[in-house]
Amino acid sequence: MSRLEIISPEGLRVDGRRPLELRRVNSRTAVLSQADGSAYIEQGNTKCLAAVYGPREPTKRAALLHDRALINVEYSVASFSSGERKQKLRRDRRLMEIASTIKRTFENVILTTTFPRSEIDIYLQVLQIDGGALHTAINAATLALVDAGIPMTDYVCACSAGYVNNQAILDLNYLEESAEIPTLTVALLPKSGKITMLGLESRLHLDKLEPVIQLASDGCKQLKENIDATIRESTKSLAKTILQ
Amino acid sequence: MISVSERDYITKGVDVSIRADGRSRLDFRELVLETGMITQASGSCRVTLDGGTDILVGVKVEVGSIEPEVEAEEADILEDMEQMDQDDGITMVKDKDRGRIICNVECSPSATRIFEPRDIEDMCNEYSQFMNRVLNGSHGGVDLKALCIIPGSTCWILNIDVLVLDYGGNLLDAIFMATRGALHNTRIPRATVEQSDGRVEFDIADEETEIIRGWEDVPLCVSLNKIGYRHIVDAAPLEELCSSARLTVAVNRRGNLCALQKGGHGGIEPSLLAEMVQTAKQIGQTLLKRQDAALREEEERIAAGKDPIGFGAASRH
Amino acid sequence: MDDSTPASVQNGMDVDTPPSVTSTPAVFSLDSETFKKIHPTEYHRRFLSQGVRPDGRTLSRFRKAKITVGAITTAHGSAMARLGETTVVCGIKAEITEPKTGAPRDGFIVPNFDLPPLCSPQFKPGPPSELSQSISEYINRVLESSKLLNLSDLCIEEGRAVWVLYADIVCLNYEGNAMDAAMLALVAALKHVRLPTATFYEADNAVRVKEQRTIPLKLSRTPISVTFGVFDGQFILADPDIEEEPHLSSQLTVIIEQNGGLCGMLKPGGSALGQETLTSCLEAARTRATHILGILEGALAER
Amino acid sequence: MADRKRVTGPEKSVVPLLEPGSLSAFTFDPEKRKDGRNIDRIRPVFMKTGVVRQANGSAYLEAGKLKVACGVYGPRQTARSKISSRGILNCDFKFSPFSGGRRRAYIKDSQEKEYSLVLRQALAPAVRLDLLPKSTVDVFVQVLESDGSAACLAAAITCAALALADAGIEMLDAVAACAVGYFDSTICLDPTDEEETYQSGSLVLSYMPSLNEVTHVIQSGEIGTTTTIKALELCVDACAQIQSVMQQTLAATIKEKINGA
Amino acid sequence: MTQRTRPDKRHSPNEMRPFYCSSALLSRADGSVRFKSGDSAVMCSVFGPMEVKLRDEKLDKAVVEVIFKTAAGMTTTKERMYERIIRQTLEASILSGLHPRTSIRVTLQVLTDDGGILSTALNAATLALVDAGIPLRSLAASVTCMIDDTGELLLDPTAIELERSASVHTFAFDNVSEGTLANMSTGLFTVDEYMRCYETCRLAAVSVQQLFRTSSEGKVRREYG
Repeated sequence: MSRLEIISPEGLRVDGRRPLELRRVNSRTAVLSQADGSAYIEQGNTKCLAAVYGPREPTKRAALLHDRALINVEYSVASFSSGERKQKLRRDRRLMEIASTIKRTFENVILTTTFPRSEIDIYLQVLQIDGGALHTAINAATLALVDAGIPMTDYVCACSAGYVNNQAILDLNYLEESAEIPTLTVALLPKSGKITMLGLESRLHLDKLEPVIQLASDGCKQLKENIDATIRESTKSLAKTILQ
Repeated sequence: MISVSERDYITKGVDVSIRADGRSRLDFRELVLETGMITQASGSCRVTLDGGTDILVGVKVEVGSIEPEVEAEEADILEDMEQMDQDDGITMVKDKDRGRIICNVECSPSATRIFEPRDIEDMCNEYSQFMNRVLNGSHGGVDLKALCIIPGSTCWILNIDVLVLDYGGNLLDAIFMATRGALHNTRIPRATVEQSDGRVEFDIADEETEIIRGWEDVPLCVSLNKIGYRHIVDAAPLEELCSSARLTVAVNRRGNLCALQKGGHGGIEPSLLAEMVQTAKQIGQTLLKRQDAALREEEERIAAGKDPIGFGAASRH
Repeated sequence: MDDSTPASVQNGMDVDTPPSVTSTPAVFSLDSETFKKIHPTEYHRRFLSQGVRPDGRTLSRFRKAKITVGAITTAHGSAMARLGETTVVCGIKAEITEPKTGAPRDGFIVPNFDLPPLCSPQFKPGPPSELSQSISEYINRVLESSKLLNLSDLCIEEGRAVWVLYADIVCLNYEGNAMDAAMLALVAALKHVRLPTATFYEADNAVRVKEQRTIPLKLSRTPISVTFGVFDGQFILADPDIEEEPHLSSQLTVIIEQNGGLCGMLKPGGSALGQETLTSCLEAARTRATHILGILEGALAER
Repeated sequence: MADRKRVTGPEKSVVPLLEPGSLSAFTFDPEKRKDGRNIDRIRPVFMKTGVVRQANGSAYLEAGKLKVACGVYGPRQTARSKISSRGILNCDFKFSPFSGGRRRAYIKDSQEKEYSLVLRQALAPAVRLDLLPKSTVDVFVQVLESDGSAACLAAAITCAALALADAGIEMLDAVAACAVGYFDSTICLDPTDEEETYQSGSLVLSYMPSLNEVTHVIQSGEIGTTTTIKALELCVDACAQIQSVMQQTLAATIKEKINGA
Repeated sequence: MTQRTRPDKRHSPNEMRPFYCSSALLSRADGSVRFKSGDSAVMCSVFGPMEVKLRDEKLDKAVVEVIFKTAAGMTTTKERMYERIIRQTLEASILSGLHPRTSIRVTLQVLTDDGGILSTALNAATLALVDAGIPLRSLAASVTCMIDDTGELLLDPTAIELERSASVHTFAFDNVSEGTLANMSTGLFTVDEYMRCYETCRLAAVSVQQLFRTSSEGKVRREYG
């Protein structure tokens, strides 16, 4: 796909969005019966399921930390999630890298010192990928953590942005990602505006970095509204069941 | 782990046909079935049982070599299929004019924290093997011959990936239900074979698609759990813990058994075994009817262009 | 049992107490089973100093060897070898493969020795132990360097198709001296191999074979492995068994053929041996090899 | 990927095709089985205990060409991480590389993994694991020659039960297992490899004859319920026969031990 | 016997390749040595006596672990066999009873292989143990020789020479009893040929022992001045 088609002369992207527009977000919490907290999120066609267990006794005693809770993140991708079927490897390095990125993102946000000698497990299952799997997974994890009642300093909201044709674009889909557009993923603490994670795996001119980060952060703030709404909704319905 | 009193409570309940969730011994739970929510897959289906079991099946079709494990260009050299087959007790692909089905059951970590990792591996392997055996046999339903593109070399391979998202008991029945649903939903691109100067070539038209022939004949599974001296269908997690033996029976539309497998750590008397087989067959027939009706509804929904409810089911409340 | 245990050994053993306790007046004695458990090395040392081994053999006595060929019909050649209670089965399967470009006429022979967890509690499931890997590798080297088989005999069509012989040696009952048993089973199985007539068809690039298996392999020689254990650096034990193995200070394996020619020597470390010992072991190995060859011939003639 | 822990041969090798016409014509005729058996007959079985001296219990079983060896180790201490109030029964099923038509790799394939599992499921109901807290019993089965995969699985179960008995592990009853093949409407006991290629389905039943309880059953193929039930009955009878051989073997072993002492 | 030049310009079939060693190369290891014999070179490091894994612990002596790595880094059955031979040879030399419940780890990394790698590795391991100050009963010096297709004995053959070998013999001798610690011979040979190789290698081992001596004397001088 040539770069010209990424944004049409009318200023529309391949999927009909405007450059600064997020994809449709659809999320809900408490989708799984066994987990302490769980969430499902769809950002466009990227779908992710998150489950949180804990705080609980660590499965591996050796990993136990005396002053805080241990965060354990597992990230897996369904074999039918993308165009090509991939045979799942037992220890896929790429998946492990993503898991450790997510782990480090949340370690600073979760009040881990509240639960010394315990473990919090975050399991992420990506069901379908259409670009932005990482930030979708982070958003799903935030929802599931809130659902599990794990104390956090703030939400973690993540979003991606890229730069093409002298224009920053928000929330890239698969076609855009694979067109070699520099893509930057940002995880933001919306209240303080602090960035907890920033990932860029291709070349981007330094001058353009600032506007792209700015755009991604704006996306995160929009997503925060969305996530917040979902949580308020589910809390309301939870409150209702308790009051009954 | 289950306490003695809990076990006693459930066992006594089963004895008088009253179960913890209000069902009687041979009642199946409410189930929600949806198809086609994974657009990247050739076919998909999700089945949720009332108590939590949540299965997502994605089917991906790909063009591959008829002979397993051997690369296409080497395939026709020096190979003896008969030799390969006699190792397997199951009647595998005997001839070179059939496609293949590869099943793989995987547990999403979210569903399985209650089991030991090794048990999960064993369980997934057992279920994968069971599915492979049932679906690749002559009795599996799917018309494997229709999956052949060029006899002797190329065929469609159906990769059936089962993802267990949540565990609420009775996984195997739900897996088969979802698999049958996903196969109903699967569309294969039409492949046209051309002969040009001695070489056989084929062309795949992505726009024109075909359904999987014979999906209706795919069997469903009914697992019966023996608790005390009685047996129940569609066990919940606690009931599975109380069960001394499990019998899984695969039944197809014609009322024939397609597979029989026992699990669990207890024994069953032969007379009870025969009775359980009969019960399972009847329940299987009812389930098949229920599913066919649900699949028809899904077909109508898709035809009407409505979005699947998906995990966004919260909006229903 | 061909060797009966001497009465003196069966009656158990009165044992002097360790030095620190001897000063006490009470006479302390242990029955032989307990003594064996507490001081296993000393237990063996006392036997050996009397010129007899715990199982009743003299130091230079080998265990009884037994060979059966052709028990496994699914293999192209098979043999079971027993040394005392050590039981090893070798099955050889022939398959077709493409030869290496450097040697278009040469087939392959792939020996592997497996010590499954079935045969002894000292082997765990999972990847093969260092012992079985070392034995596999050494057998492979001996096969290669002694040119036991002319690999070009395995050619079906030059540059296109050759036989590959998979020789899998499985130990069923491990009672010590795996190397000798493995070599014996392998050689017997190789002698028993019958390959079918194979023809290469250019048209479909395939090899077809007749159902009858008639062609034997031509072995240039019959190497026999003979292993000695060294105890305390002084006692040389022929054919050490499982009880003795852990207490040996060294082992020496001689691979020898009928005319006294050598195909290999292996002493994988351990205590130092003098030249005279080497010479006497070579001599003993030669006698043993002649004896084993007789048994092998007998077993093959029975078929 | 090549297995670096073993001597490796060429990357790929195949079993040759047979010359057309050289294969003696074989069609399955239930009235005329190649080995002269009736359809309701199992192959004559030979069993022996105490074949592996280092094992706590062991057995060897031969039926026709089928040869299976089994060693039982334990009860021995369970690894600390897996300790439980019930004993653990580990089963490990392995085909020897030369046991079948094609050479098998050493690393367990999915069929061997499945059979290992079936073995455990078939034996566990008989073994008094409640009497063995914090202990593990390991059962290792090695197939030397296979002739009919269903029959092979059944033989493995029987052989393992015999080895468990030889090891003195307390059991409710000796498990005997037996296989049948379905040939359309005909049910044929203990099918061989050659016969198996013509069958439309198979069933393996593990049964405790004295207790009259089925410990495991596995069936494949599309079979009507009545046929299945008929096959079950047939198997139950055959298992009783097999068990009597097991009992004779065990009795002989004990006699030998008493006489030897 | 014809006097002809060997491929690497040595004049006599009884001539060893020049060998030398440099020690204390690695800062983290307790002992390390690079041993070079012609174009075969092995780097050896020794750690220990150090903490041992509970599973491997021996109550009455130190556990010796040997890791043998080829230049390509792969561990096949060949390396496992070498590990076993080297380990059992070193076990006979090390006074392991002095350090019960510990482990001594010897890691051998082949840098270049031009024949006789097992000998090179054994010599490197012995020197590295000396460098690490592990108490030894004796020093194991190893030499390889071969008999070529014409029946001529060649000491310390190179990879090119090995291609026309009828048999190859590797010996390790200790300097106290002068007995054989390890031996691996393959190929076809007679008892006489074997004894000839034995004798030749035993004599050659003396020069290796000489190097051990110079090297340890150098170490003593360096450390105790």
